[in-house]
Amino acid sequence: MPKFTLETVRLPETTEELRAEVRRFLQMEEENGGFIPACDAWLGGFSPSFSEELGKRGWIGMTWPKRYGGHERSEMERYVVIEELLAAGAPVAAHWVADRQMGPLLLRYGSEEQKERFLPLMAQGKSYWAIGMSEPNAGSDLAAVQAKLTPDGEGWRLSGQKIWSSGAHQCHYMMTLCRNGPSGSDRHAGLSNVIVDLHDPHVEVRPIYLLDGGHHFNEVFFHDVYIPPSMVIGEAGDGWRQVTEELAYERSGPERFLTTFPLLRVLVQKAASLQDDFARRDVAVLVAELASLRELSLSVAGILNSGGNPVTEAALVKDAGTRFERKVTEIAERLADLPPVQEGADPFLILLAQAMLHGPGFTIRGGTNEILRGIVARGLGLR
Amino acid sequence: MPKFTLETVRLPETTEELRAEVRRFLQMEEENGGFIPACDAWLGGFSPSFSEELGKRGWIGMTWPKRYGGHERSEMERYVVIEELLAAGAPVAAHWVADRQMGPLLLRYGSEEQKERFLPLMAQGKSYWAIGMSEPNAGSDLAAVQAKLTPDGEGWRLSGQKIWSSGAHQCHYMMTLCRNGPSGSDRHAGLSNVIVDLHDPHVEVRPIYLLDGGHHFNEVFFHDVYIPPSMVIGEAGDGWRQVTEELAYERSGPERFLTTFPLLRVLVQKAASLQDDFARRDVAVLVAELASLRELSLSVAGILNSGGNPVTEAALVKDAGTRFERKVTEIAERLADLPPVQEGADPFLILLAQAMLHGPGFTIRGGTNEILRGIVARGLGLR
Amino acid sequence: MSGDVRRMVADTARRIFQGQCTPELLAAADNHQFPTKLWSLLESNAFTKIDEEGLNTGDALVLLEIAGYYAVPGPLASSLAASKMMVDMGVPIPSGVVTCAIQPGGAIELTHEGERAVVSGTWVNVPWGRASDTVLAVFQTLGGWFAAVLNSRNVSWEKGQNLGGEPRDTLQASHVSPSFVQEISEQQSSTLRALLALSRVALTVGALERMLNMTVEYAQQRAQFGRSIGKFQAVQHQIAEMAAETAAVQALFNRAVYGVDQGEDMMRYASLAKIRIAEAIRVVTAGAHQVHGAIGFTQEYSLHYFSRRAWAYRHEYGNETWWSKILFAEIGNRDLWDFLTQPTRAE
Amino acid sequence: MSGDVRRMVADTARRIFQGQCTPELLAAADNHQFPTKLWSLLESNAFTKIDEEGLNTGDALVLLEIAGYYAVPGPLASSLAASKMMVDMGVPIPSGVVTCAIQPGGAIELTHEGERAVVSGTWVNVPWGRASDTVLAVFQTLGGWFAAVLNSRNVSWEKGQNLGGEPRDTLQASHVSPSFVQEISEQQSSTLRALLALSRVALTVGALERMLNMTVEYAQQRAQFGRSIGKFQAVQHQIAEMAAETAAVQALFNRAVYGVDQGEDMMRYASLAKIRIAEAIRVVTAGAHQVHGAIGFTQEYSLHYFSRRAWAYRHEYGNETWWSKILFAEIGNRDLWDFLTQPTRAE
Repeated sequence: MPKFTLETVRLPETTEELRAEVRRFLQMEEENGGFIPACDAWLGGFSPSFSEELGKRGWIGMTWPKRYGGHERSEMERYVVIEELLAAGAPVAAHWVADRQMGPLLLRYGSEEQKERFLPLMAQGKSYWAIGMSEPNAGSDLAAVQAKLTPDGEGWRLSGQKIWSSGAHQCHYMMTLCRNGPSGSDRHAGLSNVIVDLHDPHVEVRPIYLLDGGHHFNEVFFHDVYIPPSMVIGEAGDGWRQVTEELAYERSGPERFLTTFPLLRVLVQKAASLQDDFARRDVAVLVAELASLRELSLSVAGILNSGGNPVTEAALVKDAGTRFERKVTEIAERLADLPPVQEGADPFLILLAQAMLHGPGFTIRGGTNEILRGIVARGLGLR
Repeated sequence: MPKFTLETVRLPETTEELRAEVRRFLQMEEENGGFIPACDAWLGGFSPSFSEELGKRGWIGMTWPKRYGGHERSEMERYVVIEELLAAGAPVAAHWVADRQMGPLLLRYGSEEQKERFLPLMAQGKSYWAIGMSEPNAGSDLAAVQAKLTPDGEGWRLSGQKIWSSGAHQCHYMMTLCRNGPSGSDRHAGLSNVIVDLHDPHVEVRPIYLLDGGHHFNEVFFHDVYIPPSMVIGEAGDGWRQVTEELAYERSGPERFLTTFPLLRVLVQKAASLQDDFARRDVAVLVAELASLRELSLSVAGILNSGGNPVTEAALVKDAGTRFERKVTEIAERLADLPPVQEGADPFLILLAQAMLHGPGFTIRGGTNEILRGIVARGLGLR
Repeated sequence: MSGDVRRMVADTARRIFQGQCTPELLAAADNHQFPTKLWSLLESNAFTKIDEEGLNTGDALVLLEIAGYYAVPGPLASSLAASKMMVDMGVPIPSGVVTCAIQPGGAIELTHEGERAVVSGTWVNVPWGRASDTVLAVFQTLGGWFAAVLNSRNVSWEKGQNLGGEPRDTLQASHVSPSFVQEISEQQSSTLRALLALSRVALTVGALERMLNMTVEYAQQRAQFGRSIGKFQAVQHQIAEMAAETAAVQALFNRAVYGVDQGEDMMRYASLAKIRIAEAIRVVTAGAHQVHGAIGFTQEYSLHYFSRRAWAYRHEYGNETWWSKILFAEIGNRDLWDFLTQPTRAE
Repeated sequence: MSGDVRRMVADTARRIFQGQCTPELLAAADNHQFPTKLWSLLESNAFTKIDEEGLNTGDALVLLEIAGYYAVPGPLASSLAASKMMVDMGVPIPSGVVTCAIQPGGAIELTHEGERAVVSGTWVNVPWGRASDTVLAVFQTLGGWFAAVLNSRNVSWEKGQNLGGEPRDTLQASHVSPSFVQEISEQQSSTLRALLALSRVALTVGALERMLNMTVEYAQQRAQFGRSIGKFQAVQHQIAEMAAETAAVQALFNRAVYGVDQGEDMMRYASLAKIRIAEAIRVVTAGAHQVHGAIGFTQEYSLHYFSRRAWAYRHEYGNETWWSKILFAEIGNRDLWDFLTQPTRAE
């Protein structure tokens, strides 16, 4: 029978109060000029003050234990909060990686010391993290990383380079995948994750400007950075397992299909005003696809919540979700009766410009769609 | 600069008179009930009387030498005639293979005796030909054919099986790709093309019914069929080269994008009547794509006309053209306000049903689109 | 009905269909032979009607999904929908084969001759009308919406079929006296239409799942160029896309069933699902046929029972263009995000 | 101009652009620095205007295709189109940088103060307006269509840019006296719009060709998982599709140039090409960026000069939705096949 078992997840009644609370907060913030809704704001909207505000309200590290500053709420409650933030196009980039990946990673693999040291500040929305995985010659092929960890006394020295590190120029720490030993016959052996303090003078961060002039990405160079034992996550050599297990979190979240939601929201209003059945058809197809993606993503969250590791399903959500984000852009382009612009009076044209200029990134970051489809094919028994 | 050089081909003024003549003929035939326009009629519209009528008018074998019953007209004149026939959805299946492939193949590789024997009847629209390439274990991978040619006196004996032979139950002859020797290290060596008389008692033709109940395809079994030397095309062992060179003819013709034209014609009328800008947009996109495909196909015809062998360009036309045929169906489905039906009062719904039911074949026959894209990639230097 | 009972229904249905839906039965049904034996098995399991003792609407949708997986012939969806309406109307569900006719727009006349109501008019695309004993016919007149129970022998049938080869007959009633007729609310007529549309979604979801499975298996077995075609990256990616489309409509369909169980507005889910599934049908049928190559295109191989039905179902009870108007009406003036996250309950 | 002369123009243009359009020049132009030296080279080769001694319209389109291949900065297309209109009007083509403003719908006022004509109004999206010396401004009033030659210093400019980073300024004329103003026919205004649209097609075709070439080269060089990414079937197929889209628009564009040379109706080709190229832009830009991965997404790597311009050009002078209305008007009551095979001549 069906290849994937995706059960409908029921959001408990209690989440609806939470949803209403978040929605009121966001409405107020938007009205007070706290933010302007934007496409792809989880990459581009870096706002420490906004993140701290969320931290105060208990909306970061929601599922983490209270003893580490968390709030011990359910995964479903967290889901509701983040989907509200994303749908609003709110500036959540500063704490995004800490909340989505680094916190859970430390909770699972970190030492007690690491948990106590890092998690509470993360949950307050005050500790910002970057991820160092890609290198110039290790893009889709992460097992080819060459950043090198050499023993030095009780600790290690890190040398090498990372690239495409989102926010490294604004963050405090970077989780860095590096090589502590030879790969041998298993290409995935000999890899470790270490925490690098980005303010260390032996760390050099150089900007990479995006095609729209934005500065989110960086090259990061390690000039023999000292890594004390306390900054290694889990055991040296465990890096690959840690990375792949975390990818399910990274890939199935609602940010993988809500990046262009602020545009879609306006697009629906535009189509409603047009009185054109086939324009409405095009937009209705997007709405229905979004409804299906949300159910898919909720199902995967349900599997994660009950301790499963839905690698295939998560890859499937990200592949379908990111393609959806680009379909929104395409349909919006069809309905645009003036050229999209980055600045101007019409929010529709501005949101469209954001979606167009950021679009190519959607299907590349976090695993290209080619890689993801390969994972799905493997899950289907074809590889 | 550009990877493909596709010059605009100018149709000489003289072709316009010819076009008008063909169009008048078709209009009269249609009005007199000679045919009902149908999608995919070059596969499904087998009408000996229609073919003979075309033969009388000199519209088969148009470019062939007069001494073989041809008319020594230009490739461009032929192009105009066949595009008019296809656009009208006229029943040209009976003589189609003879006119498109077998005549040119015999002219290039056949013996004088073969030319004299077969071409004149073909040009009269009285000699119908099937092609025997695929076998159960040799579909996309034609080099894997196993039908076997064994020496027998001055001639050969043929045993084995072909499949998907279109029209074999109604045709007189079948060009058959078979193995006369081992392949050795070159998988394409040891192949030959022979002409099989389909009325030979040692030939068995079994029907394969299509999903819409239509009978076009067959399995053909050879029970030690005697093949006299006069029925071998060119030299034994030349089969692969003959086949691949002919593919450019088979792949770039207007039948590769006009299969669903009868539907598109009605669709444009429907969209014009709808007064809906976005329905018109969807249909206008089809019209513009068709215009571009016709220019591409004409360019390739121009290259063929001047003696070139545009293998890559032809693959590109067939890939893009067959995908276009399916887009026509998809847009028509969007505009259908009642379920499509195979019989009924509304030509739009009937043509749509034909296009839907025949659709899967468009991107499979004559080389799947996967094979074709591989050929294009090779032409671009990627393989 | 509880989850356990629903699982039992599903298991029983799967067992029956697996045993009954042989290639011979499917081929016979393709020639419009009514599957008599299968139908009595379904009847004896109380699978042909929605009523208070048997299946509820959610169960029926789950049953139909499984029926779609096996290409079960017969007017199962129509029978279920008609019975639901009859129960709502307080009419006893007749024995025999029941089908359902819902007016697509033509004029129906309802007059009274003394105490006797008389109906005249035409209904098109009635599933298996020719094989039915009873028709629930729904229609609109200037006086409002009505539902009438007609004896199939008192009307005339013109044979037709959908692209899936399933009988879709035209009912012509000329001065026919219904055994029962009642005015219904517009809401009731909408709910019936939504249920019929969702039933097509259910059948299609099953068909898509089946095509995906068949395609994966075929790709694993069929070899070309010295390896199974499933090893080619282009084939893998095409199948991955089929899987994504199938999973998406499954998820949305499951949510619809849950919503129906919760008493949420059915038009919402019918429109979302009918719209969403159009693209899934396109991708999955195209992918399945492309990977199968010529064999999948033949009458002998069973793929077409699923692909042709899926093509047909896209258009039955309104295609996605039709339902898009309904979806926009459902959204109304609501903010899109609010609409998506806060389903309203049925009135 | 004969084919030989046209080839000479193309060769010269290619030589100039290859030498001039360095990464530095493109980066500077992205910061809205006018490419002064390049412009004088173009002027000295008579490449900035269409007139009887120099380029004809077909030549200009071929020149623009090459300009698109090199992402040439500056208002070349506007200058060419404006000069064509000026020649038709019998106005001498002024020296200096000429751009072109065509009204998108707002209200323009043309009044007369004594013998002096006075123009007031707003034109948006004027290419490189801030860097121009002269503007040809076309507009409609209740009295009909008009074309006016304005001194750029007599109007005010509000800076803006398109997605390609190219200046698209808003012209505000308040009581400005044109150096020349003339009523033109509606046909003339349509032809100008068609030429501007075709010029965007020309630039885009060049940009698509360039992206295809860059992508093939990158796929051959970049290695992942131990082999060049161009060896992966999924990458090959994506690039094959890019090649097919590029070839299709090239073929249609070439036909348009031929049609212009033959004096055929320009609206026909502008609508067909503007509509067709929208999909090619989507496929080629998406494919180029996908194959390039993150690097193609950076300011440093030159891919974006082509992709961002292509995105912008889809919408300049009407996107495909706008032109679809024109295409249907062009088809009118004609049979589609007749329309496709029998182009009408310009009136």
